[in-house]
Amino acid sequence: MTEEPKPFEPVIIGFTCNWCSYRAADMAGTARMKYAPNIRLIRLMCSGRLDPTFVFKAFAGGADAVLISGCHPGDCHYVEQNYKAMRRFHLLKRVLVQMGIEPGRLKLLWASAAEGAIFAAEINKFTEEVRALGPLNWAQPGEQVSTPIMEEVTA
Amino acid sequence: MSKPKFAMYWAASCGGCEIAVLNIHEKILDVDAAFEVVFWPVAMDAKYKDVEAMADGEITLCLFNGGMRNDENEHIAHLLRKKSKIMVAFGSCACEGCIPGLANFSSIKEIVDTAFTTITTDNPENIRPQSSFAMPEGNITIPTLNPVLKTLGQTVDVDYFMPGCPPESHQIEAVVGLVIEALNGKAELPPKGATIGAGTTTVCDDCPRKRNLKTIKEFGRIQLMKADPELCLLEQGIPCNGPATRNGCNARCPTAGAQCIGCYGPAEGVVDYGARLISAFASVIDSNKPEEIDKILDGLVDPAGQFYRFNLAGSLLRSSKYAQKG
Amino acid sequence: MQRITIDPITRLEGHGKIEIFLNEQGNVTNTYFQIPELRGFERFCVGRPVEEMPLLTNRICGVCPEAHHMAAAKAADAVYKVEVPHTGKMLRELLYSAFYATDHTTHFYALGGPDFIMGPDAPVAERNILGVIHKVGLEIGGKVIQMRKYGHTVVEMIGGRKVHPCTSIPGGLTKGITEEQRKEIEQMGRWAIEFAQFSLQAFNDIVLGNKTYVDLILGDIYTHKTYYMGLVDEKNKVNFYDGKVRVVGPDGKEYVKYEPKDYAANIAEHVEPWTYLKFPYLKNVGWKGFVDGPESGVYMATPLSRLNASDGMATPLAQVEYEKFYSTLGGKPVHQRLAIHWARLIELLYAAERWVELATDPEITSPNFHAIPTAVPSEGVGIVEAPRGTLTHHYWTDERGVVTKVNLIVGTTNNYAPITMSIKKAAESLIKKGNVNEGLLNMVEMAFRAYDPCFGCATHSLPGRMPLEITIRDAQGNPINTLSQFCD
Amino acid sequence: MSERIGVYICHCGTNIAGIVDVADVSKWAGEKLADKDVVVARDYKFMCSSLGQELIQKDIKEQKLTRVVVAACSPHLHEKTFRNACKGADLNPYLCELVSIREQDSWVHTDKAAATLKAKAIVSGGVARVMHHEALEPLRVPIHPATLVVGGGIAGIQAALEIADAGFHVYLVEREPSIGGHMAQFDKTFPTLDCSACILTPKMVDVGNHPNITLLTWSEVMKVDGFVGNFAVTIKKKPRYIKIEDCTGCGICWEKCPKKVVDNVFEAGMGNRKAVYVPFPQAVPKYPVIDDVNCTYYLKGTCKACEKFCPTNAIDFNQKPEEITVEVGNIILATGYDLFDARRIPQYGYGKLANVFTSLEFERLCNAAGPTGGNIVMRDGKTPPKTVGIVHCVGSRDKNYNGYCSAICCMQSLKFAHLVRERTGAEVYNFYIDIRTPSKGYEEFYQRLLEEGTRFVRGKVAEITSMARIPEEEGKLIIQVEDTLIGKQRRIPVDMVVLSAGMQARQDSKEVAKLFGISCSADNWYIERHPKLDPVATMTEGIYIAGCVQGPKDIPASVSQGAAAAARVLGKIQQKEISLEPVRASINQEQCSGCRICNNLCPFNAILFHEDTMVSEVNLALCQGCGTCVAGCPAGAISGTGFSNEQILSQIDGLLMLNLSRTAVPVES
Repeated sequence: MTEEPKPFEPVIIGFTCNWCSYRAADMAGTARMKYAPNIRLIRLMCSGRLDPTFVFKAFAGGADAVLISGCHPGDCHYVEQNYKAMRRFHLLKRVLVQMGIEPGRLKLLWASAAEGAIFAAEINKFTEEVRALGPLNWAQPGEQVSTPIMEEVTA
Repeated sequence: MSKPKFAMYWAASCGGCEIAVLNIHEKILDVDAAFEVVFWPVAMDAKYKDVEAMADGEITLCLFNGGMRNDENEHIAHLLRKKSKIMVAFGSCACEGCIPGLANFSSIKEIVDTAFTTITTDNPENIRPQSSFAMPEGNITIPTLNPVLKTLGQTVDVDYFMPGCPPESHQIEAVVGLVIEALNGKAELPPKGATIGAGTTTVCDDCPRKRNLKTIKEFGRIQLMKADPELCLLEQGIPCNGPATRNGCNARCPTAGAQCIGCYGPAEGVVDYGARLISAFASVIDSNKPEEIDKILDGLVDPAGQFYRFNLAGSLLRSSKYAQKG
Repeated sequence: MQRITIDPITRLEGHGKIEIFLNEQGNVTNTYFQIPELRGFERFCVGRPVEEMPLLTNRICGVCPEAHHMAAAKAADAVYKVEVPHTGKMLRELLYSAFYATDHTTHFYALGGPDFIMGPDAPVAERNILGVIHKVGLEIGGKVIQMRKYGHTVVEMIGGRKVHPCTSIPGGLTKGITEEQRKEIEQMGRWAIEFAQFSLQAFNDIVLGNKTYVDLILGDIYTHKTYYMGLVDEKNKVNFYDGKVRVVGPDGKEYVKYEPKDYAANIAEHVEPWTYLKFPYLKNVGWKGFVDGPESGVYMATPLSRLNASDGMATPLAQVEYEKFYSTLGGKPVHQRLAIHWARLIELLYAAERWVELATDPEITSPNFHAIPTAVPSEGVGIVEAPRGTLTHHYWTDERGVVTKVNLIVGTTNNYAPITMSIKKAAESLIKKGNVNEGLLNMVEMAFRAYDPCFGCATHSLPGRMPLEITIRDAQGNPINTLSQFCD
Repeated sequence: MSERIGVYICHCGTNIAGIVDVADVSKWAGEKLADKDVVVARDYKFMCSSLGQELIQKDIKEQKLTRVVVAACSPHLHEKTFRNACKGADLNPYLCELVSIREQDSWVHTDKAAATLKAKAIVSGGVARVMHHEALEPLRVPIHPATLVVGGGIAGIQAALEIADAGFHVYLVEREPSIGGHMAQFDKTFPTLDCSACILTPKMVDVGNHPNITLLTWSEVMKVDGFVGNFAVTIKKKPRYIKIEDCTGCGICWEKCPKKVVDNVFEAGMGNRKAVYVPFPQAVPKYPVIDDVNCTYYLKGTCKACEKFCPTNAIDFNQKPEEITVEVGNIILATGYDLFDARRIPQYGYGKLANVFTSLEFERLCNAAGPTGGNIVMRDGKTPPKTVGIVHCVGSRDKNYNGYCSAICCMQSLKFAHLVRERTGAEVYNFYIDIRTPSKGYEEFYQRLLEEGTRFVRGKVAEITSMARIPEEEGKLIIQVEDTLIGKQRRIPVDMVVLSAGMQARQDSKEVAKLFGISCSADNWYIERHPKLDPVATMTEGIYIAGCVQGPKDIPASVSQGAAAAARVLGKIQQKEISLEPVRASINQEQCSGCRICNNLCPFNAILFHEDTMVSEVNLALCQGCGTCVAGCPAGAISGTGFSNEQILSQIDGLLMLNLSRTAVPVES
């Protein structure tokens, strides 16, 4: 299949937990809310399952950004595993920055099963942010050890 | 029939691997007995063109150490691959890039610029070395540096990986012994692509230190504390890479009171070494408050450098087809 | 115009390459010795915690990682302005002395020695360790292996590993040694002294006893009247681990003596576009090109330089040999490069003596081997004498002790200019009217091995291993003649 | 070995086909994914229809499919459907993957080309993933027939009785001296106004006498080990200082006891009890408790009046706490709620203004067995109020306190209003935000109140003060409120104010949740497995919730949940053994280095460390399959079925196979 060259369309891989954020996505669907088609979701049982390897794999495979989403803090269906996901996210983000990947390409989103609207809105926002960043730049690995600003969105 | 042929070569490496091989001391004679050493710059005389003259696959065993820093490294890697039956990525540099792989944090321009603008460098015309330079007498050339340092596996097809910086002498003895046995039909060679001369789990398995549940409120620096010589270093907040690093060294560094720096690379089947450490270190953090988590993480002053100290060139991210273009 | 290319055995292996250009008359107009490798430690050490520098810079060279480990540790101490406790200092120096003994042994017997023991004109096949064993007697082979084993054992006991030690940290070490270990170390040290004496005796009998060798040493081809650099203690005695840097002029008089922290006021590095390696020189004398004499900032840093730059050795037996050395070679300074081999053996003896001195110090087993730094880290310089020259590490860090800038002047680099000069001199004296003397390779090769250049630090070939091949091409660049010869 | 994969694209009528070019997707999958072992790709109007399922089953048989990918709606709808379809064709159900191109694609996108491209990506992700699926069998564990019910309120009582009546043993644990809970404190129950005690007491007595119920009052759960079907629960029995085997509950001891204590629990501080006491006359069990904090003997070392007078020598001052362990297969948590503390809203004056009462205090005031014998009087204990203000939503529907609606306050307030008018004829003002009467008979009750002439003021009360501005306000409580119906600020003087305080989770609910390994919402209510479809189960197998512990609710709802939980438990017990989802973590003992990093990752204590062999191990039955330890293991020694690294990593590859961003012509990875 061949297509005409077109402007940069980011590809975003999104990880959701089975109980909150995936259901939020389901809800967005059931309510026919519209959002950018750039995101492709992967369902995990819990955001605690999010292995940083998955994020590296997504970037290495050509994703321009990665979304990690789970239940709200204190709302985890596995008691407190989303806190563990949050800890990983904070450390992972620092590593990515040193690896030359802008902090804006990794986003953590808390979304409850009832928050389809917010889920959709956040995806649109994120897609635009990544579009603005442009394609992942492999040529210029970064070396700044500065602490990245945490971009934790609570939906 | 003639003896099987042996070759050992260094690309961008420090020579420590050669020393490690020499350090098997009298056992080196076994190698000499079992093999005809046809190419080994450190130990004997042989010409590059002799290798070129060989038939493909004529060399039975080639231990290749060093990473791919310049075009010459790559050229000879391809040559030796062609000429060798068993190509072993020998040592951390060949397996995963090792310390020189940290260069992949920077662009090659940044690297050269830094080297030629140090405080003692007297460089008024701001000269940079040229791969080909016209002197009054004529052109003289030097190799071109690669945009990124690559591992051997990213450059040619590798049969076995032997990790370590350098590989421990007792492991080298064992591997050489195994190959000799295999050649005499007394033993089976491991499946292609296997990691040899090392364990399958991690350094903690061999570490003598006591360990309990790990909950860290603060990461420490080894020089800034009196570490308990009996207790797991990570539990004391010292950033030890042992939990994620393949065993095979008998936990040398932790045994000597120093944190494991990860020279044996990832454990069996692990896709990305650094990712394992990110998970592990995040897992021991004892807090659910974002601000506090960040405060604790500030104690790890160089996470990427620590988690990918030996593995940056071989990391999942840097192995990406996009990253390889540099 | 003719051009001669001298490459290492594997043309495509970037381990040093020599270009010799001849004029129409076929006489040498110029030579270029190129180092085609750069790994970028100055860059990628930035951002790393300073306590890792002894572990990272180890990997500059697997042949002398101990030297980088020590220089880095001392620089890191300085960054934290921390005074290493007496026991800590001694442990480091003990490790370092054992390493020195091993390294010098390897070089003399496996690399440099054969030239003399077998004679420079002996067939290549015999000019190697096996030949030495054959000539000196079987037990020597065993002794050399024994010496290396002992050295590595001590390095491992104190440094945690045989190659790339890991125990030195800012303020001292991560561990001490037990009384049992101390005993073992002392015994090995005593054996090392005997071995060193044996080696000097062998050199005495075989080399000094042979006029042709002596003439060779004193010959002019390898003579450069340069400055000499070495680390000395407060009594101006040779010291490998600590002290001040002392430089003497071609006349043997002290030119300057400076604290490690002041190195940058005294040393600068000249850049050429045709090589990745820089040429250090004495800043205040200045760069005058590849020439010797008091007007040229070119200096040498080798065992010979250390002896020239000092007033003697700090241990009794070595001191005796030191005096003999200069009385035999006609007083200080000695400019003949081949004398480096002899100087190396004297250092071997000193290292072994120092080894025992430290191993018998009552404080060596004390648990007081580390002092916790309290100052805010900022900047520091660490200098040790690597076997192949004065080794300088200089780090700048932020207040967390994270490296922000690095400068390294590596042992062998010091000798880049002198080596280049030796090559040119050898070439000039041996290439006349386009006819290339077969001896050229051998002579050039011997020059190399005398310096014991560790291009594991600079490029990466092992000490002294500069196996050569010369291609002589006509003006069109077509090879007319190929001569080759290899050390082994 | 290569697989044989079938791909099925659902049109879902026009739900999917309207946006996604399903024909193109299936054609593409058939061709482009052939090298990924796809042997058949079809699209069909309704895959979930029996015809659609038969289509798959037919292919499984005829085409010898070893894997199936269905691209349709959310797995939460039809994953089971298609898994069962595969099972029906003798293909292990776990070799089927359902990917969503409806909720995740056609319903949320408008650009047909983009949606179709995304559908292809999603399908190729599913195909890549299913390659690594493995045939799984559910785990089976036996169920211990006994059940633990925690909390002796109406929900717990109901659950206990249902199970016990069905012939299975129940341990009912209550931390107070008597069961009954909040309901025992009430006077009347809305909307029927029948007496709370009259309907509750018989049930309490049943519990007390039931041969299948072991009643453990004045007791608390200390520790919970084991897992569904096989819990071992450690319970601490606090000392009553009464030998219950000898005690007849005659009551002489509390008559004789010289020490009066303010009763903050049952009487809500409105009345007193003795140092040895039963909380209320109908208490079950009937045995008293000696309150060793206030008892003179424990304070001064003398007295022992109760001991002197006890006709059966049942007093035992030396009793010590006792721990017992019981084996149960299931657990029902019915620990109820706490009343919102009205002191937290200072402008309402509770605690400062004598005649401001909380709803619970007012319940006691109305109760015939209460401190005033059911006379509604002011704090002075004699004067009946002439005007009473009842404030709704105290602490509820208020961002500053609890955002949620407490569900019962409206009806409770209406009940109060009725009782006030009935017993005192006083004038009653109800201050409300909205009147919510959603259940059977509730609206009718509201209408009745309106007819009774109760006044309703729509508005959130701003302040309750005793600061009079005009003579009429002297000595009154003035309620400052904006009447939003007439849009005016009003000051309404009254004699008595009742604050309809809302419900909130028990202050120790978090600790209790941790103890049982279940999760709390942000408001600390316990989280049900599914808000609609599974309201009494939790994420932890074998642990159920009933009553207000799950969220505010009235008595009928609590009773139904108690019964529902009981029904779920009975169902489990009848199965004798239970089959658990095989999505579990397991540790490769060879590869585990015993670093112990995973040990504190598991909130279900499913990971244990063997000191002898120095390796960690997962208890499969305890594991809930969240996968956190899988992601956490630094040695990569832990694998998780159903969501293995291979599965996820290949799915990522698959999803990125069509890569928009890199090039116009998609990169084939």
